Amino acid sequence: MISKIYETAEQALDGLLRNGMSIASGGFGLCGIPETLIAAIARSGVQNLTVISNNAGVDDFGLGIMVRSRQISRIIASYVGENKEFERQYLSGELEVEFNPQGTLAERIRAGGAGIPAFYTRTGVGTILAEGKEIRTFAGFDHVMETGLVADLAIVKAWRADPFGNLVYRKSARNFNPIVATCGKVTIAEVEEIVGPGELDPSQIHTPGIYVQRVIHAACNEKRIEQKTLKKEAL
Amino acid sequence: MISKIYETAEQALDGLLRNGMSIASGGFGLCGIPETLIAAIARSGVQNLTVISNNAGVDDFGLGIMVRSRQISRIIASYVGENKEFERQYLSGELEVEFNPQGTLAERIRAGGAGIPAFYTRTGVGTILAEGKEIRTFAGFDHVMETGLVADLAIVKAWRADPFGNLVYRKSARNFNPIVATCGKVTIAEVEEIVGPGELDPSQIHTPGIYVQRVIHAACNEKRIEQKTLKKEAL
Amino acid sequence: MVWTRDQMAARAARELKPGNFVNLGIGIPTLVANHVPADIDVTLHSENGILGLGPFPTEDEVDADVINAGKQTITELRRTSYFSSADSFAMVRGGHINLSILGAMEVDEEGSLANWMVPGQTVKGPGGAMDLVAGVPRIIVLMDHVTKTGSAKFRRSCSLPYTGRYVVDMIITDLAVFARPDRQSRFTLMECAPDVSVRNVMESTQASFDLGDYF
Amino acid sequence: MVWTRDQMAARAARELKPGNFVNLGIGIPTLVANHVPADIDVTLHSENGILGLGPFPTEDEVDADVINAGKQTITELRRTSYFSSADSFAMVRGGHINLSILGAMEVDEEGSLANWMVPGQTVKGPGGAMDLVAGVPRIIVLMDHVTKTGSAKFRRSCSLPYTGRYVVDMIITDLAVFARPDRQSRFTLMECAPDVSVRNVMESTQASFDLGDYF
Repeated sequence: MISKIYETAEQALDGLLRNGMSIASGGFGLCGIPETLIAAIARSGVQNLTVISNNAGVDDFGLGIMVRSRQISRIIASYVGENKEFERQYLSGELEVEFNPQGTLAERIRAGGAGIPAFYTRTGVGTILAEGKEIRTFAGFDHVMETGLVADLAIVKAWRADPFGNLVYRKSARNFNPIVATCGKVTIAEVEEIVGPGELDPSQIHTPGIYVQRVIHAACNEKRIEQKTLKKEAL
Repeated sequence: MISKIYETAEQALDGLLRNGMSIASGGFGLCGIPETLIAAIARSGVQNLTVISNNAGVDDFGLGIMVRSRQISRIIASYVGENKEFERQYLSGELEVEFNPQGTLAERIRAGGAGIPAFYTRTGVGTILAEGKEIRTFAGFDHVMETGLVADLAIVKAWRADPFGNLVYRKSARNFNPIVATCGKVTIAEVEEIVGPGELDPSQIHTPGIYVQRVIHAACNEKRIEQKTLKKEAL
Repeated sequence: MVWTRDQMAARAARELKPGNFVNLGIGIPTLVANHVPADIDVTLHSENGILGLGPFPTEDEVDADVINAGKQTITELRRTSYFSSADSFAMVRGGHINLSILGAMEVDEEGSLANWMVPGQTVKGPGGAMDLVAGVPRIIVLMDHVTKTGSAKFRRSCSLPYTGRYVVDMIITDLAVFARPDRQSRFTLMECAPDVSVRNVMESTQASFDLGDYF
Repeated sequence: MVWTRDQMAARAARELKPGNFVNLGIGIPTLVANHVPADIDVTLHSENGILGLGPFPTEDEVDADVINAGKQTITELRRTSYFSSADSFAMVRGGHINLSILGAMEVDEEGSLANWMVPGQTVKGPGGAMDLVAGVPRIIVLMDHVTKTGSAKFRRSCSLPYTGRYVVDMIITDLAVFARPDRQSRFTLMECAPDVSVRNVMESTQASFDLGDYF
């Protein structure tokens, strides 16, 4: 049996980083982001990255760290609020942003992983996000053609992994992670818990190990909350 | 709380069957097929059906029952061996068959459920199954355009359901069931076990209840095995 | 007397039908959850991958892995299921969510809406709004009738970049309710807030609309 | 002396690399599983939605819900995962399965193959074969060198309807092994069975091929 477990983020990233590469990251807002791997990639100093991620983190956390260190030259995302330095680089033209409707972004990532180069959707038709894209009518409605996305490296956060790289996500921290795991030429998962072979129920694995080449135990597990909202009675 | 549980297959099918309709069925071979619902639809005598299913059952079991009773006029499938009456009707022109590569069929069903009218795949390019379909080049390779599939009614077999229609499948009986559940205007699930509200782990639900309108306890649960193959030592 | 935000949300809640799966946008639409009648069983969807959103948590219940699309902490219900973003938007795009209630900057008389960017201001991105308006069969907009500077938000045509074209079925503002039976029809004024006259509504509206039998 | 089916399977098993995810077709390819070297850790894929196929069960272990794509009863391993048919073929189409070993009726010198229908005979359908040959980056064909009636199966061009075009990387028959470095190249004869001469192979082959340095 070959174990996919690596000791540290640096070891798991060894040999995989190069300037100009594309990196897809799981997570929604700050929920379910691969905190440890993002921090390690930021420390590596790799430059000129194209990042595929629903969001761009906040100023001092998540992908925001790599924005601040100016390692990202282009981002394919759906929503990038909550990040002042991002905004500054975007407005000054230092950072190129390709906006996608969130569901189109999710489907593009899934398509990339599933070997589908393009598909049609009604989402975005008649908006500036469909400009320059092919429009085609199916069943009387205009649809826009969107293309699959793949990345040189995919990084995801899961709850549990076994040595085969089988992953289980926790609650709504699943979000983009399962599809991002499929779109990488190499995929690294950081997890809260590593379990032994056979400890995951085969019917309950969210990401089969075929998609995961390397696994680390998450060293950072801050799980910062963006909007802590409490029951009125509890305030 | 609205419970989606119906007492019998007949009650669950009430008002849904009409001649000429399309029905999508889950299952692979005889594994994970909705035995109870197939038998009830056969008994109903509904005619001239278009069936979407990976296979067509065997002569006396699964969809083979509806083939024998000549209720199916057209089937969209990937593999229809193991069925002599099917073969006879097919060769005599009584039964129209649209063959799909298995993965293309699976993706067409998923696409139909996911609001994607068409997608491109390399599968089938250069074969007679791509004849008459649009061919388009992406990244230097020819791809064929395939369309999404939806059905008037979808029937699936699951292991467990709760009253909200959340489903969990058992082992390789999952196969086409989760995608078939998404492609029906109405979807009925038959299950081996009905559990109470909150008894399914929210992170471990394979088909969220949004896709399932009606649920019955499976009355037939024969689970016939096509190729019982044993360890050599055990023969 | 114009409707308060809670009254607008309560009016929108009357559009919910038993068994509906509903996506609520950020802002006033979020308030709709507080006004669901006890006898109407609805399931709330959040585009980050949840069906069955529960109420906000107590301090003890807070879980960083249980958030809604507005990144707010929420709780689970007995019906809750989690799934990936691709599966979440398959539900949206595939027309499985029955109703979406969302905010807007502008809606035009053809039911096109704008709610994601103002040229010259920082663009944050569309998030899931374009997917929702394109995929959900029934779209209700909850918005103030006029902007803070007093200009009409229900307009002849949108001045801001579209989120989606010909997609709005009903508009609920602090002054009035407009609806149409299908997306080819014109909007009809259905209700006005107490002591708000048809004339008041017309003066604050740039779009043309029909008057219902009621008026 | 020609190779037996088990010897062909053993030869194919030598192509497996540690960590490979492999799909084995029905028939001779199934035998490859019996010949995987102990130090080569491979994971078998079945297109009905399984990674990590275990051996056939004992009578007590038989489970109707644990079958492979050939509808044979099998068992689970500690690494096993189950998933839907859509997810299974996402792996195939997306190029995540490293190697597929399958049978064929005919292969032509461009590496196109036919293995799903014979005109005039009953058509059972392609199953997953077209998906596998189109999606898996390395395709090995295991087949008899000639048909039961003695005609060549490795041909100038296929006479039967194609399963896929330009997709085969290696052919292992009872007489010989042919391979090519990429899908634009011609096939080269790499090995012959014991006491089978190059002339024997040429006489039983309709396709043109190169002779390796070995010959």
